[in-house]
Amino acid sequence: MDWVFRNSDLVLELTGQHLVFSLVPLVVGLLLAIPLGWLANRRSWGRTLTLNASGFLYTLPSLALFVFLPPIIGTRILDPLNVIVAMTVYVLALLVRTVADALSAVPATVVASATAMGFRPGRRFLAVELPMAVPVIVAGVRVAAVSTISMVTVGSVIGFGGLGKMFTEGFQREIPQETVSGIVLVLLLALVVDAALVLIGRLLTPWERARAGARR
Amino acid sequence: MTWYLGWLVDPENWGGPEGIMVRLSEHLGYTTLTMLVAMVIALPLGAWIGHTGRGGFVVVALANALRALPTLGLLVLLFLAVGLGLLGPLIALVILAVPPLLAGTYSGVRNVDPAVVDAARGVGMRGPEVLWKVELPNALPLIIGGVRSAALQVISTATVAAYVGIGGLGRFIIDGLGQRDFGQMIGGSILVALLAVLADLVLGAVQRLLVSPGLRQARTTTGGPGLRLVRGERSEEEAA
Amino acid sequence: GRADSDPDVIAIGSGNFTESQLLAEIYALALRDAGVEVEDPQAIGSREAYFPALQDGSVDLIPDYTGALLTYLDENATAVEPDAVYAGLGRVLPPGLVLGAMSQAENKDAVVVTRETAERLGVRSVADLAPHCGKLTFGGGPEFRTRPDGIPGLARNYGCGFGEYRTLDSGGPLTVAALRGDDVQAANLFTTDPALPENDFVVLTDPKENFAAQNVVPVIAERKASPQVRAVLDRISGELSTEELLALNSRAAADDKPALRTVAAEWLSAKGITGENA
Amino acid sequence: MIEFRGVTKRFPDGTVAVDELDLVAEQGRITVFVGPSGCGKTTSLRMINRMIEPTSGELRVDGRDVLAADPAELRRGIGYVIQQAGLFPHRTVVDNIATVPMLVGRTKKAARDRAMELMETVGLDTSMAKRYPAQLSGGQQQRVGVARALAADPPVLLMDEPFSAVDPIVRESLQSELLRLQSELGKTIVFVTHDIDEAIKLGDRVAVFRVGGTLAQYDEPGVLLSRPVDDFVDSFVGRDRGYRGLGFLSSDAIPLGPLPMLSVGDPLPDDGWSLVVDTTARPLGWVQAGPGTVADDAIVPGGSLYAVGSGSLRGALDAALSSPSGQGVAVDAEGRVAGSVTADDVLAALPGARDSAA
Amino acid sequence: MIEFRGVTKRFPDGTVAVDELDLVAEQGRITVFVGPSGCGKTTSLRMINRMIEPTSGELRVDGRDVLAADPAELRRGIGYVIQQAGLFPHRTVVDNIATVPMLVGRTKKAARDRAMELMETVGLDTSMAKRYPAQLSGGQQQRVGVARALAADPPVLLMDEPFSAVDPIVRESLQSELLRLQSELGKTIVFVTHDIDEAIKLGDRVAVFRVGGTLAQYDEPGVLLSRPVDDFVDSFVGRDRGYRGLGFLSSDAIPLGPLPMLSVGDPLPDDGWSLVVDTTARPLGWVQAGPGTVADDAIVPGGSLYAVGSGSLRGALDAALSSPSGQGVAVDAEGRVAGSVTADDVLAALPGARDSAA
Ligand SMILES: Nc1ncnc2c1ncn2[C@@H]1O[C@H](COP(=O)(O)OP(=O)(O)OP(=O)(O)O)[C@@H](O)[C@H]1O
Ligand SMILES: Nc1ncnc2c1ncn2[C@@H]1O[C@H](COP(=O)(O)OP(=O)(O)OP(=O)(O)O)[C@@H](O)[C@H]1O
Ligand SMILES: [Mg+2]
Ligand SMILES: [Mg+2]
Repeated sequence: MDWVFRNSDLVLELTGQHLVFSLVPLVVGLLLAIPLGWLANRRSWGRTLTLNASGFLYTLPSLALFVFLPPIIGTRILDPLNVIVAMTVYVLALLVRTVADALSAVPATVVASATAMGFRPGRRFLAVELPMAVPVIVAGVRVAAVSTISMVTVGSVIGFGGLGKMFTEGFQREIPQETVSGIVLVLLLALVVDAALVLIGRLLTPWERARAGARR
Repeated sequence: MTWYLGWLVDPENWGGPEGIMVRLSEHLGYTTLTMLVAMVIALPLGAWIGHTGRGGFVVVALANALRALPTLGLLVLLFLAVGLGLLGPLIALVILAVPPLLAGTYSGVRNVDPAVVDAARGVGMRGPEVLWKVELPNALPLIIGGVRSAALQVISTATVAAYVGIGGLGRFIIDGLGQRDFGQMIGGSILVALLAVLADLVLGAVQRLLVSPGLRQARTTTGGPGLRLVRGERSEEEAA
Repeated sequence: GRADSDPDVIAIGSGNFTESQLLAEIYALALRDAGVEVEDPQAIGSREAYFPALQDGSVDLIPDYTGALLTYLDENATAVEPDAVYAGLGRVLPPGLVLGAMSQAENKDAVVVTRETAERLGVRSVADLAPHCGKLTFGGGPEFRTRPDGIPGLARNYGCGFGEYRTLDSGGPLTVAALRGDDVQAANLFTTDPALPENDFVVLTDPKENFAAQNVVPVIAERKASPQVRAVLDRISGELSTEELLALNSRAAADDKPALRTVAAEWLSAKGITGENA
Repeated sequence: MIEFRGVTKRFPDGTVAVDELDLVAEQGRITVFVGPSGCGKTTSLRMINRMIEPTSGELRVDGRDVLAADPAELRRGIGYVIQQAGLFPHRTVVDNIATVPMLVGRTKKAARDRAMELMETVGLDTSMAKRYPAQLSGGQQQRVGVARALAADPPVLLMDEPFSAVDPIVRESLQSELLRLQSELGKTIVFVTHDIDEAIKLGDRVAVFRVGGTLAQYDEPGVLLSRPVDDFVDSFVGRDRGYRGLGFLSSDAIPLGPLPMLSVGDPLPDDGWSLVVDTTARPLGWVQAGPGTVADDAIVPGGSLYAVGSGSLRGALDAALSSPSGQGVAVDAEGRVAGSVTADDVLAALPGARDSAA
Repeated sequence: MIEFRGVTKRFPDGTVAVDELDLVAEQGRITVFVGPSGCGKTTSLRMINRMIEPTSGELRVDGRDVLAADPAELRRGIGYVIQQAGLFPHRTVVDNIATVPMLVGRTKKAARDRAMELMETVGLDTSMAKRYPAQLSGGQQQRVGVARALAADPPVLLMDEPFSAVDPIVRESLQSELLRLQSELGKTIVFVTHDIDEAIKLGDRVAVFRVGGTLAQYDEPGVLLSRPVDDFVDSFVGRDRGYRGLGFLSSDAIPLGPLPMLSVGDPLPDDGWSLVVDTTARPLGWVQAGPGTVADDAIVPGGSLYAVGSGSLRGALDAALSSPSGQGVAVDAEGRVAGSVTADDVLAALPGARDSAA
């Protein structure tokens, strides 16, 4: 472990980059997934389209995506935007399905009674359907967060920063300590972000605790 | 775009010892081997934990932790530990495939309607009979969902393993990167995606073949039709 | 229209192997010491990856090797002598880029075999190896296979066509491990790689001069190449020699695996390049 | 008042759920829709607030053409209560009730104050205001559902099998509560159920639907029991309809007879049965003739009690039939013994009661 | 015969679900457990086949100590039916029914043949054999559940609210079916419900449980209605118990009166009501005195019918009360008019019927 202490500057910098590369896509991906998930849930063609498209995107090798993006979106080769866009695509591919499922799991009777009370569709979505979908969405975001944090490391193969750098460098220079430290840091990061998401989920859904209490 | 696709349609790239056919069969081979090993580990474990209800918490925690393990880091570490060859990448890919399989099997067995399990005990089935005759057949949709999800991830991630020197379709991406040959990279990626779609379709057909029509009947009332490539996440969330 | 990097800051890139990264660190520390604003160096990948990055303005300065860069830019180049190569390079360099002074330090591509293979086959040069090539598996990076002075050059100059090509990495640990484990019998490695003495590998001589001179040279975007910057880079080139490179690489590969920046800083202050302004 | 004029609903798959329905639900009354599963009750109800669009026909609520109204606007003025209340699980009780007032732009404070009032109206303790629906029993949830529907003080209330998910005892109390509320509020209520008992208990008028979405009979419950128009209604209304029909006949004409009453410690009667009462004249049970005095353990539990004034012939007859002595016990509003009633008295009062009901 | 001797169940969390239960469910009879939610009915039932282990006490089925038996073996000899049948969704109807025979080692063919027989026994068309449970209605599923429980021909059948998830009309038919089956098979059945009507309809004896897991009363249904032991049972048994109790009293002593009968086309009567019958003497409805002849559209629907022989005082009284003429129509087993019955006749027969029942 003394390798980490001797190189703490580098490790801190890489951790910071890693956070940016994974959290920004997570937030942006979620914000995009909500309207798409809504669409998927409302129209049968929307469902077919978004779910198949996101399913296909998910099968693309991440390494390839990092390299294709520059010619497609007109960025420079080493622009961090490439990683961020590529990871956003993955988060989106994961979360569209989750959001669609979460929304369709909102009990029809509750939606019907909201409609019957005079909610118009937009407001009903924001006030009733979305909040009730939160628990499932949070579960999906947790999965996406952990996968993203792990997947961002692949970017280092073509020169992007983040903790993956500790793998490529550990490989180049045959430093097992660096590789192991990198893995541990990625796990730690995933753990911390996951715990934060659980906490956010709790804060957003006080009624879930009431339900758990009532079951006892 | 024709420039990129040119590589893919050029017959010269298909034959030969490093051609597409060889790489494709290597990729398929790695995937199959990985899935077999992972299933031998995860299916019995998941079924047993789901059946007894003991250790469910551990499964969820383990599945999540394994999911966070960066495959690239594992590949490198295993290269440093066991050297060049297939063993390192195989271990890394198995570790990747186990969480969705474990979660799918566990939650599949766990989510069987308790009334049905109760009835099975009520007619006098013993523990293993309940598992074999009732819980597993009913869990099959989620189990196969886990298999589909795992296969997808393995096919897509096996590309990264080319970084530590093994074959498969990932070679085209890594080599194309080294040679700055976009046609090769895009061609390789398209092949990976096609392979994934194909594998999913085949597994979907297997699912239709194996799952009792009685379960499909019940399911159609809730789930919509259509090709779904991303499977299994749902069940894992439910397990979480 | 892509935006260029910050006009006042120099972004440094390098190949993704230790020596190149070391050189980039040396440039960065020395420039910073001279009061030039620089970004931390980025290891990008093979030349095929980092040179386009230099051209599209992602980075402004990279350390490179004269011969390899020349063949990269001009497949038909024939120069092999250091000065001829350097001159030829100056002619084909894309507009907007300039070369710094060439250093004496050279790190050539080489065809390498194990001591055991060398003795078994009785080979000392690539020419000796030629008759055996068809039975051997060769290991190297993906680009070596297609590069003019790579597999095609070996075939053209020596009539050596290897039985099989195993794609590994460019002079990295995979290639070393493969050669050591006899997964490949000959490989493309670099002359200053400390793994050569460590494993007692034999560098086959290159009588037909397939591999051109490979002197270390900085390549820089013209608009960032102020006289001050050039002076610093030229001074470094002046201090570098092949022996110095070997020493640097060995220091980096030592058991304590020091940070490359530390190795670079030690070397710079030992040479008295930094510390003058302090 | 709610008017259906030739209303038809044909679903896209071709199912005709409601077929040329003509029906008027009267102002301030409870109209009950009843019928077998799938007969179009829910569809008819949901057309009133345009949750389902009629295929053809005309539908008016208080004279206003429903099909010309803005749906969301329309719905805010119509309360809607469904099975298991359809409460918002993510909102507290008070916020559930305050939903519509907030929607129409009342301040949060005003809406909540109104919600607290309504909790009392429907018989919920206001200490439950901050709970979530999952923390309430089924019956309490149902009360919240009713309170929520009443929040905008809508003239019209639609209720779709609101009590079918709660157990029979709670259901009875919710039904009585609804009748009490209605006597105070006088809403126009349309109530869907498939339970004929609930229909005849709650309905001012009952519409019996036939599968295929047509109306089999639309009458007051008493008429439905005594004069079902055909075999379908007859079999649907079910057995015991003669006895149940007595529930709609006034018992005022029944003469109360005298009743021998004893207290604990009194000597036992010489002959037949005597009623034992406590010191406030409330019945405890019956004792039979014999030697000795009235002891606690000799008291036989009594039958059902007939409440003079509020009771019907049904209650009077059951009191008589269930009493060990054959004499039913009639009690006043305070539960004190008022006299006795026999089955023969009830039968004798029957023709007169029928005439005055017709 | 099933015997509970001082059986107690305390769950690990401390809940005492069943408290020192002593009870004998008689051989070949239907014993019904009834009581409010959470009173321990299900727990008591499930201790019989050891789905739940008693904490203390003794439990015997046909003299054999349950607690000494191998649980799986024990359960194969005890049929068990639960709400919504608990069918295996992945197996066809016939394979669901064949489960236990296969489990005990019969050949597939033998087990399936037996299953097909049983489908007919429970009134299911054998064309449904290859369907999956999800393709059946709730009532059909319930029949499959019963057939599955009968497959090993067990002497004992446990049924836990088996009919509570189906609608009231289907439920009635399932109840009748069960009574028919039982008259043929003579199993020892323990039946759990929280519906008192179901309990008194099906039970040879009814055990009323109190919350806390104790037995409040265990009696024949007629006794339960006429003599509830305390206020808890009284209030649980509910209103109308006097009337319902008539259902357990024989109507054999009621004299049948004559009934004026007409056919369509006959002249109308001079006075009062006359019954109109078809050519096979089955009742069509009533007509009132007047000029002219009996026309189809003048016929008023009749009341409920009283079946001579199989009917009770309850049926006779309701027939009288629901008839427009005040004369109930008595019919024979073929549905032909047998005579008339009046409410007064029923009341007159009551004391005698009570005596002979006691
Ligand atoms: N969206 C729909 N599409 C097609 N048919 C429908 C739809 N909704 C209802 N139906 C059909 O219309 C008929 C009437 O349905 P409705 O829900 O009004 O019945 P109901 O009387 O309320 O029955 P229940 O007592 O079961 O609630 C049924 O045959 C039903 O299957
Ligand atoms: N596994 C258990 N752990 C703790 N308490 C339990 C358990 N199972 C049942 N109970 C409790 O035991 C009591 C009796 O439960 P039981 O299921 O026998 O009631 P029931 O009479 O069948 O009620 P219902 O009519 O609601 O089905 C209840 O208070 C219940 O909460
Ligand atoms: Mg309905
Ligand atoms: Mg129960």
